[in-house]
Amino acid sequence: MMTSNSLVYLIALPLAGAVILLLSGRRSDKWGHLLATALSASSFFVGLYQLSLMLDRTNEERPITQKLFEWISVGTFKIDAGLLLDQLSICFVLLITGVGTLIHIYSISYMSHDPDRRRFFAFLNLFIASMLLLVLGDSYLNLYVGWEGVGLASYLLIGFWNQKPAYATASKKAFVMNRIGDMGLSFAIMIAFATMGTVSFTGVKAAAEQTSTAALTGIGIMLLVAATGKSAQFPLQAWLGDAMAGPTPVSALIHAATMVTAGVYLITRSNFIFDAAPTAQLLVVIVGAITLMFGALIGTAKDDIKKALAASTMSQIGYMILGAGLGPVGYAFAIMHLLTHGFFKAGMFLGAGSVMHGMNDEVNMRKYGALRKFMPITFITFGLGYLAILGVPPFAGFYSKDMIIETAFNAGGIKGIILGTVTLLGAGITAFYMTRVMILTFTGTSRWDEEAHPHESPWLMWLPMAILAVGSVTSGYLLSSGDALVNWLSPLFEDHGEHEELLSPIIVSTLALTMVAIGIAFAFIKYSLNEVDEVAPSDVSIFTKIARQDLMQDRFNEAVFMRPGQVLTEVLVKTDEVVIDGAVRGVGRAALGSGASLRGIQSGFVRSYAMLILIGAVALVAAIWVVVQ
Amino acid sequence: MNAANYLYLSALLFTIGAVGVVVRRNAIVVFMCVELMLNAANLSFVTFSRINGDLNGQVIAFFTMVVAACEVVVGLAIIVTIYRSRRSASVDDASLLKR
Amino acid sequence: MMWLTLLMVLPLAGSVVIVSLPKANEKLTKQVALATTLIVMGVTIAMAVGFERDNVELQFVEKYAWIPSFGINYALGIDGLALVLILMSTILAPVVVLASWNEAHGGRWSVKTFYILILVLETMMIGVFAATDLFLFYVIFEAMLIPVYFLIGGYGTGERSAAAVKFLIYSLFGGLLMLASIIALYVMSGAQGGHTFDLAALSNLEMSSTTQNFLFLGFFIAFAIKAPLWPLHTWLPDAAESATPGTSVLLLGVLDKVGTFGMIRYCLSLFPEASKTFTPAILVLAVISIIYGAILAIGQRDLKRLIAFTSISHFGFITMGIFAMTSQSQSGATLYMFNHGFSTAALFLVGGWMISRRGSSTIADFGGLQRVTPVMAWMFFLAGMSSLALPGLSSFVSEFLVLVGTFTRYPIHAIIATFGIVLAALYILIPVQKALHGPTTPGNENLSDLNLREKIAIAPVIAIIVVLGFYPSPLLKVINPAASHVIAQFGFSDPEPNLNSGDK
Amino acid sequence: MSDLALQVGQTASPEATLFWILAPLTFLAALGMLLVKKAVHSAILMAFVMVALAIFYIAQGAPFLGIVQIVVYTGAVMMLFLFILMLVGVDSSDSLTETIRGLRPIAIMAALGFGGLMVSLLARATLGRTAVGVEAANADGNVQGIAQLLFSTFVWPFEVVSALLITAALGAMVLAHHHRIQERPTQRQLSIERFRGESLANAAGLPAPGVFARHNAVDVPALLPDGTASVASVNASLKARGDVLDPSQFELSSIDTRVEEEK
Repeated sequence: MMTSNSLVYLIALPLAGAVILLLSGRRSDKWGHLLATALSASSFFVGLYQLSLMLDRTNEERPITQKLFEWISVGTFKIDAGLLLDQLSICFVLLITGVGTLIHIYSISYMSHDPDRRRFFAFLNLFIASMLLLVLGDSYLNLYVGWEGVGLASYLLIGFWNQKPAYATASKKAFVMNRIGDMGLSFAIMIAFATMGTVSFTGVKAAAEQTSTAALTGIGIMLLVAATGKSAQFPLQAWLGDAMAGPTPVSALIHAATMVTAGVYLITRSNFIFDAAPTAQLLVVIVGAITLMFGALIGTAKDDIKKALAASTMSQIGYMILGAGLGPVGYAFAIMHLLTHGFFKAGMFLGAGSVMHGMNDEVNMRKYGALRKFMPITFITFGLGYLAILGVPPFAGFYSKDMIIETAFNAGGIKGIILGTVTLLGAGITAFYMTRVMILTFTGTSRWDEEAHPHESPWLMWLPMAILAVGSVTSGYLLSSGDALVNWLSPLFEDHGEHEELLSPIIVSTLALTMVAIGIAFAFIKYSLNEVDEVAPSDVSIFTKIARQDLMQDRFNEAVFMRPGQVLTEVLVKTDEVVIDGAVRGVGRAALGSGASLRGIQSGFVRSYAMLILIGAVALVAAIWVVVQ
Repeated sequence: MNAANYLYLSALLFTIGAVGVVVRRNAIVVFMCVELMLNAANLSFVTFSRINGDLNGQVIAFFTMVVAACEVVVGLAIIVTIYRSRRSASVDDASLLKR
Repeated sequence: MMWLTLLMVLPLAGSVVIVSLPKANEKLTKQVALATTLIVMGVTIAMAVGFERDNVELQFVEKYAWIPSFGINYALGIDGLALVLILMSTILAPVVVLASWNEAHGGRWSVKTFYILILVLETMMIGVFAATDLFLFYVIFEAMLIPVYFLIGGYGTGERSAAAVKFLIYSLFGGLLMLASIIALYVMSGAQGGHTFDLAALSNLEMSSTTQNFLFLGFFIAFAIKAPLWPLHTWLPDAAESATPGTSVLLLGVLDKVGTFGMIRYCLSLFPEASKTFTPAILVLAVISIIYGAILAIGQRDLKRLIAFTSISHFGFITMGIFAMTSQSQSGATLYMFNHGFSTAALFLVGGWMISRRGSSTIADFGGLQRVTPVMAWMFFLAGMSSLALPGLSSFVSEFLVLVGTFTRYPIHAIIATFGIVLAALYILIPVQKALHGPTTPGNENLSDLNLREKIAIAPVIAIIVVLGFYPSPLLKVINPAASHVIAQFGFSDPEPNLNSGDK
Repeated sequence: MSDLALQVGQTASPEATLFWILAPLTFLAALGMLLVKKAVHSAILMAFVMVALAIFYIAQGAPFLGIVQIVVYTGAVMMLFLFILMLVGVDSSDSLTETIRGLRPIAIMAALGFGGLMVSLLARATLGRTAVGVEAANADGNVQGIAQLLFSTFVWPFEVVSALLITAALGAMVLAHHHRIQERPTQRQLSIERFRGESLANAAGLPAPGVFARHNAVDVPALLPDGTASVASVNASLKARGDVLDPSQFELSSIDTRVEEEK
């Protein structure tokens, strides 16, 4: 494999930005955001440069590595701080730095009134650096550093306005649930080291063939746990909705386009493990299928525009995970959907941010309406993203999502039929809730608060939205024309030959579009033809109520983990005080007590002392009496 | 005449002396009881001297008497001193060891 | 050159200078103390430069007859393990002196006394890690209690006397058990070629397994009390709650390390067979400590107690690493000792500043500090991140090494212990949220941010935490030979990777 | 029991007669010491026990000890006791009510146990032993025999004991010596105290004890002109001892106070 010494700049540039901005304090308030944006952009250009170099090389020579220094070396546990840039990671590098830079630009204006804007940019840079480390690390442990680094950045950014207790709680929740996932990653690394003696990607890949299926299944399941944490998949999905507490650019970058897709990256990167562990792979598919329905159902009931989009993100990542779980045929499509989703979902989030910007930070869609006329650019960019997510040809989602649906149907047997049906249903529901968002926000009559004066956002904000919209329109075609992405990535994945086709692409597309049309029709009937209440109606079906509460996920977590955990904690605290420390203090008290009671003998009266002597003498004589026979 | 009879008497006198030390409160009486115990011991020594047929026991008894005399002298001096400061010859009143 | 003796004499000399200073001139006293500790740190670093990393034998050896009639020597010598711990102690000492500049004023005795105690303690801290004569070790081990007792009882807060007495009696109890074992070893050495207290000679003693088990327990209980292992931990929260932050740093950061250090240096090398016998039980205790300490930390309302319980959890990791007996876990445990010293120091010092500013150590009394005192809040956050072993900070390297090393031999233990990292997130983030986030609550509006002295004090600690997170190699290169030497002595080797293991 | 009766019958020698008469008396006297209230009575009974013991010594061939017993104990020691008794109040009687709860029953139990055990031990130990007798040892005379031992075998203890005796004598002197805490007030100081003190009430001296013409003992307080008793008139140590009599019985009001005129 070729080595390079310029990979480190990808990470070092944004990391330097974070460090400079955090250490310089208020001195850099004036220019900090510009520096951060410039560094993020330069990292993007380094990525483009690397891509151009990579395109010049043959398939086999494309991956390049860089060893920075020896990080940990104990016995056989040798981890270098090493970077690996291959066909897979370059996709992510460009997505992260590209979308990241756009969001930096957007934030300059979006955050211009916030006194802590410098800190915000520092965190954004920290996030970019961590995310790049995540995708560039050449071993699972290096990935782990980035993995937790993005968790930290996400925590800091969700809690950016942590003076509000609810936001602070949301950030804590995100971090803790992520940590549960991280624990899975730790387990995976431990099992890998114990069974294969290495944790580098190349090493594990080489050893995977000789490793027992049981161990690989263990690693696979643990990697899946890690992925569910970071990517907000079932059953660790509950944090994503609350994560919307962060500023909207954060939701766009971290909780839509990049960080939450890290799970997909992890599974795709570990393809050699999942390919050899069918059970783990099946679990991946199941998790993806459950989550895509889960997210979609939540999305139908949310009135908060950001939470609706968050539910949609969860659902779309479910698609990706499902795709990645389908094996070699699915990896490329999962990545493709990841990239197109990066564009359209980021664009839509930025649009949502733009709407909020114009509506005094109102997030309730029931208080929107008829914004089309006041925010034409936002409407158009958001609309393009909408068409993309629905999968309307020729927009981006059409290429990526339909491929996943098709692959799902072709997975074979009853599994294929179930998965295909689920993905199709998901597409229909997606169409329903996204149309609902569109109608409630941009059409119909205005239901604004009195103070609201909707207006279009400044160019610094709409420019990134426009660029992303272009991406939403074209990326699908570009990536799939001539199977560009599939071929690009194919050296990384083992090809197991073509599956038999259950349904032809045409039929799948037709079915999908039909479902989408039905979804749109439902939404149109319900929200466009009928009046929309300004306050969410309470006389709704039990299903709507459950969906509004995120399908009871928080209630479940509280009832099953949090409350018993709190009770356990309190019981243990009491136990420690009463039983363990009680025993310690009991020893002390026993000593004191026996002293106090024996002190009674020391009455101070000479005669009682004499009495004791007499008793002693009696005892002595008695002893003689017994002993001397 | 069985010499052991003296030993029985000695044991009884000693016991009475011991009880006296414990139950009487007047320091002088307590002292007399101590003397009684010493004398009881002396009686035993003398008896053993007779039983064993040598004079060692008598010599020991003689020493005991000397020591007892010393003890009485010092003890009574102490009683006088205590009496002078506390106006009481009751051993119960000298209970400062308690605190 | 007598490096180690020099190291031990320097703080004593400093304390003698302080004794001769006028009582009224407190500033001069502090300056002399700071200068002394800085000189000691410098000398230690100079010594460390001359340390031969790959030499597993003891280095800088000194040996003089002390009480020849009993075969007692003044014998010093260090390996990589001891060097790392001495380095940690001597780096922490100036930090503590500088950070606790005003701590001594609320004390029962003078400021002078406070610094004399600290300097005397520093001498003991160096001596306890350097001693290679069992008797010398025991003497210093027990003598260390004296300055700490007075530091807690004389300069602490709250129920300081009770906490100091509890600490003292608890430690003395363990010390006495150890003394009994030491005497037994001494007596047995007499029957096998001459009375001696020399560690190397004693490790070759032959004894029956029953004897070995009992003697091992004598040592181990003493060390398990020092490095509080569940269920012998209850003195620590009380002591930490009452002690001044500076004292707590030395107590948890350095003194408690004597426990884990002793497990490696004495329990393993003197009683290899008994160590093997008790390993399963000790590992269970260690795992309980990890989880129990973490859960109790979550349930604490007092900041200092919370930090104390996090340390109990961390000591669980260290103990687990020591007894898992793989090179990763052993090196990780040693590195953990070093890192824990600094991350706990950071937590206690920043926590202490927060507490002294607010006048309360109840977490609920704080709120929204991030807006009022950003630098202090960030320092606390960083220290917390180090405590929860965030990758990129030093604790991660050691914690992960311990877990990975343990997993290769005892997967179940490692798996349960790993749950500790989720609990760690909770016990750090809950106080962070309550104290730093949220709206600024009444009573916190006018707190002042860190001043220059405090920033200078905390900066090296944070720097070490961050730098060692990314580049632990220099330390690992010192630790690795010593750690693998211990394992080799013990007759263990790392488990080979088993491709066919069906373990999940 | 039958053994005892047999022994009694067999030891009907003069010594036995002496023993069986004197021993019960001695025992009763010792018991009496415990039971009588007044210390002086105890002392008398003690003296009796000692004399009886002296007789036993002589009867057992220890005439020297017997004489010493009478001279030293009954003569010197007991006199010392009585002396001290005089000092602290010869009349003062002990209350025999026990103040330390539970002491007396325990003491009696312990005493019974001790006595019983000793007696039964003796009964077991002396079975089958006959006394050798000191006639042979006393061949050159008892005093000479003891002197022989005392100045040969026991010369070192003898010297030590003599040192002890001297030390004790010195100790007694030191203890009994009244150590003044303050300087003894001079006549002049007392005078100044009396006339320049807070009141002049006692300027003319304290009232003398005794009720005029009725009782003049030192333990009866004087009556003041208004008929009340003057506490100041009785010696302080008598008051501390509780030996102050009630003066009311000697008041004139209780007797015929009519003045009969005589021609």
